[in-house]
Amino acid sequence: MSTTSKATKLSIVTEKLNEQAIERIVMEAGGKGYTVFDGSGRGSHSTKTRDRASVVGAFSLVKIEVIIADRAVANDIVDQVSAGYFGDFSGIVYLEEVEILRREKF
Amino acid sequence: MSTTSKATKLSIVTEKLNEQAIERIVMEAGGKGYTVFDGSGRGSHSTKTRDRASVVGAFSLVKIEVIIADRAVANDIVDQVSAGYFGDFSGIVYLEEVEILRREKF
Amino acid sequence: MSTTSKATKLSIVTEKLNEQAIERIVMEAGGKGYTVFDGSGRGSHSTKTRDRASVVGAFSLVKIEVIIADRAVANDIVDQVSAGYFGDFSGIVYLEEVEILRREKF
Amino acid sequence: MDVLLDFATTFASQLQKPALAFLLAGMALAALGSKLVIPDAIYRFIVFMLLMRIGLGAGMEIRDANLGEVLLPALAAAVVGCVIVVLGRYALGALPGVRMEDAIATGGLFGAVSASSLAAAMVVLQEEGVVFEAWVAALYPFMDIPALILAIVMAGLYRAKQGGTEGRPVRAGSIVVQSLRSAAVSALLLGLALGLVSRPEGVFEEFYDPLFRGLLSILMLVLGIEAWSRLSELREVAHWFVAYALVAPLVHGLLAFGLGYLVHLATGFSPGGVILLAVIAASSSDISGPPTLRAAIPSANPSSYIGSSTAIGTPIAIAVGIPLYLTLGRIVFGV
Amino acid sequence: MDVLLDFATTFASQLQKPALAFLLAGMALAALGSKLVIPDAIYRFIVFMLLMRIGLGAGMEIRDANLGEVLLPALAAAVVGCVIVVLGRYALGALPGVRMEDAIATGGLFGAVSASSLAAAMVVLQEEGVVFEAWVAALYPFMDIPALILAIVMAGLYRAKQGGTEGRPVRAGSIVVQSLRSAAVSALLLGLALGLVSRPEGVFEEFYDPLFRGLLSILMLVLGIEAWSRLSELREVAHWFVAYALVAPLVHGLLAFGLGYLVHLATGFSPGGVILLAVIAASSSDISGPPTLRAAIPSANPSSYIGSSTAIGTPIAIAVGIPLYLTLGRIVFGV
Amino acid sequence: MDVLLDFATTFASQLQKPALAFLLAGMALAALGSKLVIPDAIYRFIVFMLLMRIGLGAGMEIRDANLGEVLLPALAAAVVGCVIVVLGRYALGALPGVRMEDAIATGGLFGAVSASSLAAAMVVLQEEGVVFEAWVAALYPFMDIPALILAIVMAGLYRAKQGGTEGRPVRAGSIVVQSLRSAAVSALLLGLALGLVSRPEGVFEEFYDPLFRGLLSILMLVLGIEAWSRLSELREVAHWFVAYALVAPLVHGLLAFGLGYLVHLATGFSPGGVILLAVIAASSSDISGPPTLRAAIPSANPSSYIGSSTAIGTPIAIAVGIPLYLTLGRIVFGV
Ligand SMILES: Nc1ncnc2c1ncn2[C@@H]1O[C@H](COP(=O)(O)O)[C@@H](O)[C@H]1O
Ligand SMILES: Nc1ncnc2c1ncn2[C@@H]1O[C@H](COP(=O)(O)O)[C@@H](O)[C@H]1O
Ligand SMILES: Nc1ncnc2c1ncn2[C@@H]1O[C@H](COP(=O)(O)O)[C@@H](O)[C@H]1O
Ligand code: NA
Ligand code: NA
Ligand code: NA
Repeated sequence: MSTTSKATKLSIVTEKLNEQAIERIVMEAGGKGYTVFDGSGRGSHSTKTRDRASVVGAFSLVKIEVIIADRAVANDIVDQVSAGYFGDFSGIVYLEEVEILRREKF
Repeated sequence: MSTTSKATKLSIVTEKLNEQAIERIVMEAGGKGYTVFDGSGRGSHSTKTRDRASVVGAFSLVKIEVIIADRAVANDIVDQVSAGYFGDFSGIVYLEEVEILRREKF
Repeated sequence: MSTTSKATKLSIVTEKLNEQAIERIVMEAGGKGYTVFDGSGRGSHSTKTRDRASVVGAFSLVKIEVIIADRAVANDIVDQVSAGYFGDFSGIVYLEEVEILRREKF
Repeated sequence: MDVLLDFATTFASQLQKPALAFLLAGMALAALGSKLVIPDAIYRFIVFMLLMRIGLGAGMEIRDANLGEVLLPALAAAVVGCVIVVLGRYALGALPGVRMEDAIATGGLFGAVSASSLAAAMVVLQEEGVVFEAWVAALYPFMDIPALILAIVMAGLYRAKQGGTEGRPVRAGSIVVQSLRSAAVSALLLGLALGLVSRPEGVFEEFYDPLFRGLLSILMLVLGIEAWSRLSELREVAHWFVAYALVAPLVHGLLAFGLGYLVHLATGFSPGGVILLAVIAASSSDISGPPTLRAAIPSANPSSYIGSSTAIGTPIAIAVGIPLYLTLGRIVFGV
Repeated sequence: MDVLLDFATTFASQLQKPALAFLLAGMALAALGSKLVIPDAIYRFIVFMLLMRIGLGAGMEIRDANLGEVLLPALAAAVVGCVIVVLGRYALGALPGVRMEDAIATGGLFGAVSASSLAAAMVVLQEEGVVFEAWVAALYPFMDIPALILAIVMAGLYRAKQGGTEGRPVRAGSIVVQSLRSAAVSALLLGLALGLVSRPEGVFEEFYDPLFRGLLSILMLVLGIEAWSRLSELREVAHWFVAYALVAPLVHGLLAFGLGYLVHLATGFSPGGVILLAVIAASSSDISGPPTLRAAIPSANPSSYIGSSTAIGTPIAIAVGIPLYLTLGRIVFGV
Repeated sequence: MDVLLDFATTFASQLQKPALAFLLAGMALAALGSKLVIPDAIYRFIVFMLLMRIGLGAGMEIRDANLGEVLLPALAAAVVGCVIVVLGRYALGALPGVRMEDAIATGGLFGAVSASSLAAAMVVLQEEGVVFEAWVAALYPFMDIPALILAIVMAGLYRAKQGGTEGRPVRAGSIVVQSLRSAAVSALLLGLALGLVSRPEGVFEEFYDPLFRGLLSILMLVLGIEAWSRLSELREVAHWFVAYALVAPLVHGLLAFGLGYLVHLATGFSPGGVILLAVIAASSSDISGPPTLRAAIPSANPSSYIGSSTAIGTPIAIAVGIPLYLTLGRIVFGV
């Protein structure tokens, strides 16, 4: 296998409402891409549903995953997202270490 | 960036049928939240579908992710879920180390 | 808790079009199972949508997660998938270390 | 011989009718590897629409029905449901290579009821001009729930006898509640209640009823696709499940037809009602049954009972059962 | 007293009508723990279909309408929307234990408009034979948008006064644009535009219109289910929100009825139009409003305003409001 | 000049018709940034319903058709499909800055067929009272499949000549099978088969047919939204794709019209049939084509062919092509 290198995977669980704004932050901070999944969940705010008819659809959750080779960029995104989208909104952010190929892509 | 600390991410892939029961276990064991995703898959039991009309919808899969600061709580959840929901049902559980901010939330 | 052991989680983000072919690679290379999620995203190729009516549905993304006890098998899958499905298609692959129970299942 | 000939004629003419034709077409599609897929949201909505239509129709008619009339048919439905489970446990369960829990769960599923088979039979009878009491649809839960409960109780007793540690006590009440809350039964009861206490004639006639046959044709397609796709699951289980799934729907239907006939003699239960009773007996549950059984008898292998029911039982109940009971009805009642 | 008696009669007869009966049935379903779920894709499609039907109908009629006639009702709608927000801020916001941001956001949501309440009222009026100008539906955004803007502006001013650092300036233009782009308002305007400039009579009469009442019945079911499911959210907020949500729809509707009556005297605005104006005033936004407010007043707790509106406000506006304004219309105009 | 004038009149009158008006409205919605979204499940269901309706209609009529009549039009369809691909390779592929694989794939997509354009044209002809053989819909796969195969073969030959190592051999059989199994073609064939061998008149007349025009209007809206949303993809590819996408549908349609006219002279192929042949030639595949090409010519950039087709080709084929061929039909055949 071609050699792998370490990178950081940033996962942001947030209200769908904030999806586009956070994606913009990711790209402007230097992220090279992201992947998004629909989800639902429970935390300190109220329970969020998925799938079932929800009169207020925009409140369901998404998880945005961003893999970033440069840890400083990851930190920057975490800071911006935390400042803008976690005071009043539901959401969490966490980081993991991953191994990637084709480092230039991330 | 505000300092991060280590925590455990627990991922439970299980039949949708068991979703609520496992969520209850998580919260009662001391979890502070969870996030759920719809999925499909294949393992030692039969293949599970997603999206396509399935006469037996309740058998599709979900992945429940729980981030927990206290490893003992994570172990407790793993034990309870393994005992109750993996003998006869499809499912897997695995743990990962993650970095979190705002430790008090997890 | 019963003792855990280390394993590798392989995540492949790819066009839905390639889902079945990659699943076949996984199973033939010795994977014991996989879990699949629908998603959308952005990378060096064009943006992929989920959920909204898309005239060209087969281009939305999936993430295939495979947990493998034997690192050599994981490497083999990475090689085959990279060779066959990342030249012309959108997609990324990355690896993480996870802790599993019931090692014989993976 | 005449019966066979009559059946052959009825079967051939039903083959041309949308219900059966779409079912077979769905199987053919799946067999040929088509990628055509009816989205899950659409499938669930169609089931809702059909059950609402059936429930509303029944509810509006029950308003004027003599509740006394309903008692005996309801009792017959419950008896049939339970007998089917007992048959499953002692006949299927006695066969070599068949695990007892699997046999009981399969009996439970075949004792329970499929809304789509019921809907298909109602359309066929309407087209053939065979009348029936609209409240017959309300017999559904009277067969469905006792069958599921009995199967779960039997499985519990069996486990207890085996000295299983697993033995959580069966709470019949909680199973009744769970069944009533299932999407299928609650859509039917919702329709019933609305038909009974409100005046839904307008929406019934301009919306639920006219869409009924068309939506049913799509549901039949889905059932056909599912049936074929699940055939492969049966490879993993004992061959006896295939034999059971081929024969049981017909036996169950005949049993119900016989009992229905007695009720007909006793209370004037309509010929169409007898035929429908046979069809719901022949059918096996595809929506509410499987998750209930899965949760309550986790040691049973779902491939055994869902494979038997979805891949073979339902197509047989619809494709062979409906023409068969219709033929019998013609012979017995001269309808 | 006569009013009360008339109202009781009207209410009892509406109870039987699908709109109200399905709403209550949805609440009952959720209360009983049914697992029946209308898939989200179906729900969104139904809302689209209803708004297209309303928009097309309005658009086709506006072609021949005198635009002058529309001005005064539109102005009345805007005034009512704004007054509701002011009431929310100064009445609800003055109550003990109520956070000011929550009060303003709730006022904004109740000032804004719910498409489903409008659709339900249109069906009721049609069934009762009360005529109204089809363009009344076009009043929707004239009430909706000013209410949302005013709420957001007021919240901004309040934060500024509190010395909040957060204070991003409110751009009214961007809120108008955002509202117009929301799924609900743009479906309505799409229908309006198509009704105005193209000839959709064919599809209107054979597709959008005949499906209207049936789809509405399902939407009412969804609203009922949602209402009950969200009741629990209200436990987390001050009790005054419950009181507000019970009373406000009726007060707002009466206010609008009064203003509508003046417009009637001035321009001959139809009795049916006055009733509809009251209904949209009584209703609170369930589609476009919540995300707009969430994004623009993030410090307000969504459980307060969505709970008040979805769990109580909307059911009250439909179940009590519609029969009430209909009764009033009968008394005042003799319709 | 008269042609131009006639076309202008036809175009203006079509603009008012739902098909075209909804298409343009969809583009406008997307251009204005509306958040209105038709859920994917609904979109896929609508496509299924339209293709079933078309297939059933064709199947029921083919029962009584002389199969000999169908041969020549089918041959013409196949010839047109192949010529379009050859044109794409040698004309588009010869332009500066255009990668050969992209040109071939684009030619393949434009040679293949769009169900929605076909449905729109059928509705327009019906409204205009222009008759056509219902089996014309069955020409779809005769144009679609040869075009896709030829494109894939040509791309393979080109790669081989370039000494590409990638060169997996093209298996025409597997592409035919894959095309027939695609959701679009198999829904059409399913309808055809059911129309041919069963008696679906009942569901056809009460379900599939009456919903046809309404569902088509929504599909047109989706196509319009998609077209606008994908315009941006074209920015990433050579400008020549834009020029091609603007001109090619018209050229392809005229070519098919000419060939159809010869068939008309030879076999009495109806004027409506000639017009429909022109429309399916002008259209480019939006469902089955893209994934087939993506899998078989992975080195082609999907933005080039999907952008050309979805963003420009389809709107042009519907908005300009249909009125154009209708006008021609009027002039040539006096219909
Ligand atoms: N401990 C946790 N583990 C996993 N997901 C969580 C956790 N806490 C919160 N979440 C997710 O983040 C969302 C918002 O959390 P909160 O802001 O705490 O309401 C929840 O709905 C969950 O989906
Ligand atoms: N090795 C694996 N890697 C990823 N997911 C797995 C694996 N094994 C099982 N799964 C998931 O867990 C579900 C249940 O597994 P099983 O109980 O083995 O049938 C499967 O359908 C997969 O979604
Ligand atoms: N840096 C990244 N982080 C997370 N996901 C990514 C990243 N880069 C690409 N992806 C995902 O992989 C898909 C294909 O990437 P690409 O081949 O670069 O277009 C994208 O649509 C994303 O879903
Ligand atoms: Na049964
Ligand atoms: Na209002
Ligand atoms: Na073409």
